[in-house]
Amino acid sequence: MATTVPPPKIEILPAPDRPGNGHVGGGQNLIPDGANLRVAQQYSPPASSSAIWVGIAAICMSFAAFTSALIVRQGASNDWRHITLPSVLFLSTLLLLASSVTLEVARRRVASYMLGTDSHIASPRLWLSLTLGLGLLFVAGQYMAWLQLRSQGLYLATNPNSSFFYVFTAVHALHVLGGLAGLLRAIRKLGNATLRRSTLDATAIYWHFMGVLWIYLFLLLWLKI
Amino acid sequence: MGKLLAVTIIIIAIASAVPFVLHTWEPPADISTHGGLIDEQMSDTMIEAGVSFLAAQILLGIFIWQFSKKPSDTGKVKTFPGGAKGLVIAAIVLVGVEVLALGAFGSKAWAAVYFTPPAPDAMPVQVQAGQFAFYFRYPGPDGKFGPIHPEMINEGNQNLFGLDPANDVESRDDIVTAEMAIPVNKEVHLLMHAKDVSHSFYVPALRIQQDFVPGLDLSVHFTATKVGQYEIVCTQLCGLGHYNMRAYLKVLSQQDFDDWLKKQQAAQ
Amino acid sequence: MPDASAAPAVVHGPPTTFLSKHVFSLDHKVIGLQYYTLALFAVVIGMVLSWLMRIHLGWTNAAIPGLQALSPNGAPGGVMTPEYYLQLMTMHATIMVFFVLTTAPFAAFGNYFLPIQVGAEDMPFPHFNMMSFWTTFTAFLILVTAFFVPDGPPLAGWTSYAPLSAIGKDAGPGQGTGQVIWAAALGVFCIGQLLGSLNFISTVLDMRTKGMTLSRLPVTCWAWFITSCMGLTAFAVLMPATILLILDHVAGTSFFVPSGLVLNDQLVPHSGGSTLLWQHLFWFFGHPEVYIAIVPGMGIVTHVLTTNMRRPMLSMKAILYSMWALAFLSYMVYGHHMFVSGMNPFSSLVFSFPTLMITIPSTVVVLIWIGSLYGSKLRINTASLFALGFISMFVSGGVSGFFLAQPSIDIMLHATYFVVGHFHMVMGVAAMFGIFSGTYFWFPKMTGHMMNETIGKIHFWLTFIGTYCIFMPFHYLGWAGNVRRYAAFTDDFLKPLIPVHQFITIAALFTGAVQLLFLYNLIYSRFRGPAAPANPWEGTSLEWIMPSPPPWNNFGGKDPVVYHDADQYGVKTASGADYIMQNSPEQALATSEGD
Amino acid sequence: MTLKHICLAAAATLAAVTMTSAGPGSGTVSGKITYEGTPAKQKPIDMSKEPSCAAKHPTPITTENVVTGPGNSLANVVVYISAGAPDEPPPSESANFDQKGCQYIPHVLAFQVNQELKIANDDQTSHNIHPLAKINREWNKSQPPGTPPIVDKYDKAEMIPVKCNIHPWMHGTFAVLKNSHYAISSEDGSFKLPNLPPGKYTVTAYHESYGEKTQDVVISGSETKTVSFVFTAKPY
Repeated sequence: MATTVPPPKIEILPAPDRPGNGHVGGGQNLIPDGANLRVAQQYSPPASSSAIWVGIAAICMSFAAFTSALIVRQGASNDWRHITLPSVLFLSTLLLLASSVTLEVARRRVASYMLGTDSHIASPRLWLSLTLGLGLLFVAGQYMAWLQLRSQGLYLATNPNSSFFYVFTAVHALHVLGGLAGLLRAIRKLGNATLRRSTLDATAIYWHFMGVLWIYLFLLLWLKI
Repeated sequence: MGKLLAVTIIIIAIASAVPFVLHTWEPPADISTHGGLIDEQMSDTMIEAGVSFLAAQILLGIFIWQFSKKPSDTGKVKTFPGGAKGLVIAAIVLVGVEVLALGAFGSKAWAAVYFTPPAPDAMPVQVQAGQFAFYFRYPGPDGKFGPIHPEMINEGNQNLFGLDPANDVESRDDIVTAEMAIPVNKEVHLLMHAKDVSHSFYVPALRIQQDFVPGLDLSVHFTATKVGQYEIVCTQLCGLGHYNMRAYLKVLSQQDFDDWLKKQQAAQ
Repeated sequence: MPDASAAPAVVHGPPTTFLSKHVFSLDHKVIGLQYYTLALFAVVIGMVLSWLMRIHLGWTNAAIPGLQALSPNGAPGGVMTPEYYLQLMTMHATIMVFFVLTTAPFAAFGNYFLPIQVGAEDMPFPHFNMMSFWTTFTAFLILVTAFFVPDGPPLAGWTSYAPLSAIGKDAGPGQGTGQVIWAAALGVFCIGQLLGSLNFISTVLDMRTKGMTLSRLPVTCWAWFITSCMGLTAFAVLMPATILLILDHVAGTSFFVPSGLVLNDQLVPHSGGSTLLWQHLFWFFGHPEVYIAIVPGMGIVTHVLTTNMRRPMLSMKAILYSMWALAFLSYMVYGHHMFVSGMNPFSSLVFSFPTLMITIPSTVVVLIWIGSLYGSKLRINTASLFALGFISMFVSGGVSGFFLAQPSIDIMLHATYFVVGHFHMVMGVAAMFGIFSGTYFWFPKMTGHMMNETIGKIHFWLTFIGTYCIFMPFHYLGWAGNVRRYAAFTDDFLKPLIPVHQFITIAALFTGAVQLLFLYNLIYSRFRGPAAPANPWEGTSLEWIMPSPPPWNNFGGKDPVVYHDADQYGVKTASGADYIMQNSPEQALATSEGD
Repeated sequence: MTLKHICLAAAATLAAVTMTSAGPGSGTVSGKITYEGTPAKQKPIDMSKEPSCAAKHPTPITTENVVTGPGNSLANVVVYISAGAPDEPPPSESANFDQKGCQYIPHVLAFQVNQELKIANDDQTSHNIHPLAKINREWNKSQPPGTPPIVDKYDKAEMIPVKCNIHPWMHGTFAVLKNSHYAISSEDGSFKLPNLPPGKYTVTAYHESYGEKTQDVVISGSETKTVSFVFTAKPY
């Protein structure tokens, strides 16, 4: 694998003076500007690294709308029955948080691989796959949570709280699946040495955002406001 | 062709304004105590809007007339005296003052309708909007409305409000009608209930329009000052019969009203 | 300064197969044309629907030949039933607002010219771009299937107020399957537009070529950028709303349906929902949507006028800030659609003032346009005619906003034809004029053929007069209290107004027929029109430095370098031309302006 | 002998059979429908929302969900053979349902499964016919003035409440029945089911407000059995 990656000719490009270009997220503390990196001379357009924030803004709007719906609906009538969240959710929350950590490790390994200090592509691939696995486990956890609710006889239409629970978790899970697709893509690109720092950064930002978003939703559903 | 466009724009602008100036089409005459403010507000706004409309269109026309390029024209382009700054300031100051004034006076009219509570002796009338008719309920001698039992609503036997006279004493003397009658010069407190979907209670002559919100009983209050028969129409799209959803409002003298109420009670 | 070597994240080569060239193309230009074609199809459908509606309103019990074949239940013996009228109305509005007014000026022209005008080879995410079109197209197909389900399309109007839209088929024909289809179509449409907006925003932020600083962006780019910012936030709010609506239908939830509703003497099996919740979510999207339809038009008109006035706008900054102000205010004013909806009367006032404030930026833009005409060397061609027509329409539609912004007056005019006239003038006709202007202006670039000016001018004159004949009377009707969304006028105070409706109907049929001229011109010129030079209008922005039509990779692989903003008109140059292209290093000798 | 002839022959024999069954060897069930207790007072209907209809009724009509006659007789009751008689093919003539003066005429319309149903609008306003079928397919069609009658049929037996979605007071009933042995009690509460071949039958009486009652009856030869039903009425 690593041997199949042709060591590219190194030429130092000045990192352009605008946001993005691998300077997002954990980027800075890994690579000093203008350092002599395999990645530096073919950084992707920063498009992805600013677009990811645009996308996150849109997702935030959607969940803001969902949240206001929840608040309005809760105040609309007195049929709101607080449901006790399935215990498995605490586990899946931990899984998602752990996956963020493993992803950060993966990013460092990728960096060090690109720095040439570590010529083994295996370890970054391993950590990325680990993240992928944890993500899948999280989704499975959400599914188990639904099963737990079903077993308690709480369905989508049972009461407003359960309605919102299913909607929130489902929509969030869909977004997480999107993130998993991104991770798969990153792993594949890493395999054939076409992975761009900014691609990985964007994927990572999105993935961390999924975690943050989930914490928010979790608290929203858990704290009986 | 530029000149032609200029002329057309100006002609259209003036022609468009004519019907408003001549009052060719008018809202029905106001019969409410609060409507005066609204009418005033409408005519004030009409003047301001009309002036800015004509000014803008005519100015546009004039400039097009003047500056649409002739083939021979090789002169320099000139800049509007005062430049952009003048225009922007004009826009902000003039329009700003204009809309602030409108807003301020408008809120006065609005407050007159919505911020004043109904008088304690206002006559309560309940109106229920359903697909696709209004029905009205008067509390009867006991002055109390019987509770509504939605599950008992049955249009087949005209139990339109889902009353349960068997168990609810208040319901027994309630008077349910399909037309609304009110005494003249007496404040009416209209309690609005939606049976199925959103509807609206619109009486142009009364200067009243208020939506019925399912699950949320609202109320409006008004005083009619002129005896006569007026139309109540629905203005909130409520289904296939929306266009046909209406009822008549009869404003009667106190005497006639009492007779009418007796007649209705007898028919219950 | 942006980096010149910024290439698309997915660099795509020249299209090889027919599919990759014309159908699943990654080329923003092809995608733009696809959007334009979609809008063209949609607008034809929408217009035919409006014809049918108008005929019915003018002559309620008249049998429309052939209509029975189209819908046996909707028009027994060719006479339109009330519900069929409302169903056509709903589809007319939905198709026009989403698939014409949003796609044509924003998605179509934006896709084609935004990357070119910023000097990029393509959008940063061509695959997203392609998906954006095909999702929108799917949404259109989904929506149209509503015509073919047993009960037909929904009848709840494009605003689809709950609970009418949420209860299901008991609420009326089309409120079951039809309404779900409608909601699904909109949900999918949102995805498409979100992907598009994402691309637009990162194109402007990241794909600008060397020297194309933000201050040098042509005004159209700004308009599209602002629009995509609005789209990103607005459609992101509409989508959750549609999801919840669909769940109320298919999953038996009660987001929008309160307790104790009775239909056909039966209790509705929902409880506790909030009716106003839908209105709040919908209008939070709905009002920005109005500006999504009009702001690109403002950009196009400004662009067309500067080119044809041979002078820069008095102040481009003022126009830009005004557009930003419009976008910003559009989120604070949505409540003015709900003055009589049972909102807290205080909040009505809170919403009223920012609504009135909107007149300020609008006036600024109009005054800058008019003021810039002064002393210009206005060239009259079809494009500029439509641009000037846009200004006139924008003013006519704008002033009625004075009335509707005030709750006290809204009591009288809400839900009347005054409102219908208002939004048709400002977001319907004005936006249309923007589209026409853009079409006549950019057609040579997009197809490599000039359009026929004579037919174009006839088209303008008949359309301009015709639309005024249609939409001005709407205001008179509304003033007399004519309620909108009525399938027939049976009320005593409405009967006298029927002649006005008949006049409008005739005008509408006429104006609609006139559009065939445009269609003919479009198709004929596409194939038979004289070959177009690279820069037929002597414009300065980057689309004019490339051949017509442009090659697949826009600038032939080498990024242009920009030295000026796009407003170098009315200048004195060594070559004697009165303008300087953005990419020419030449400096003006001295502006030929007086000051 | 062509297929046509065979069909004709078959038809002839079939006709013959029915003739004989309708002949002297057949019995009749007749009787009277009455109520006990005080029925709800029928309320007058105010049609002011639809002036063209209101004009047709100088004295306002009343609701028709309980129509009584002298001697506690109860009209508009559907009496039919619910068991014992074979299902029959529908007659060729159609059952007609009219909308006149924003009123359904007749208020209760009984017809057979798969029999043609014709709904006409004699008014100057649009009506919307909405039979609230549960077993059959539910539909809901508007009928503008001057449009051809709506033609439809039902393929399952059912008692279907009918309402007009535009005029809430318009209510009626479709009684879709399996056989031709049915009658609707008249103003004086009387009904008559003729042409019953000998056999054991279940007679059912259905009233839209008071529900249904059944009685068994045995017909042997050409006799007339009297069967009467008594419904209990409630004031509210």
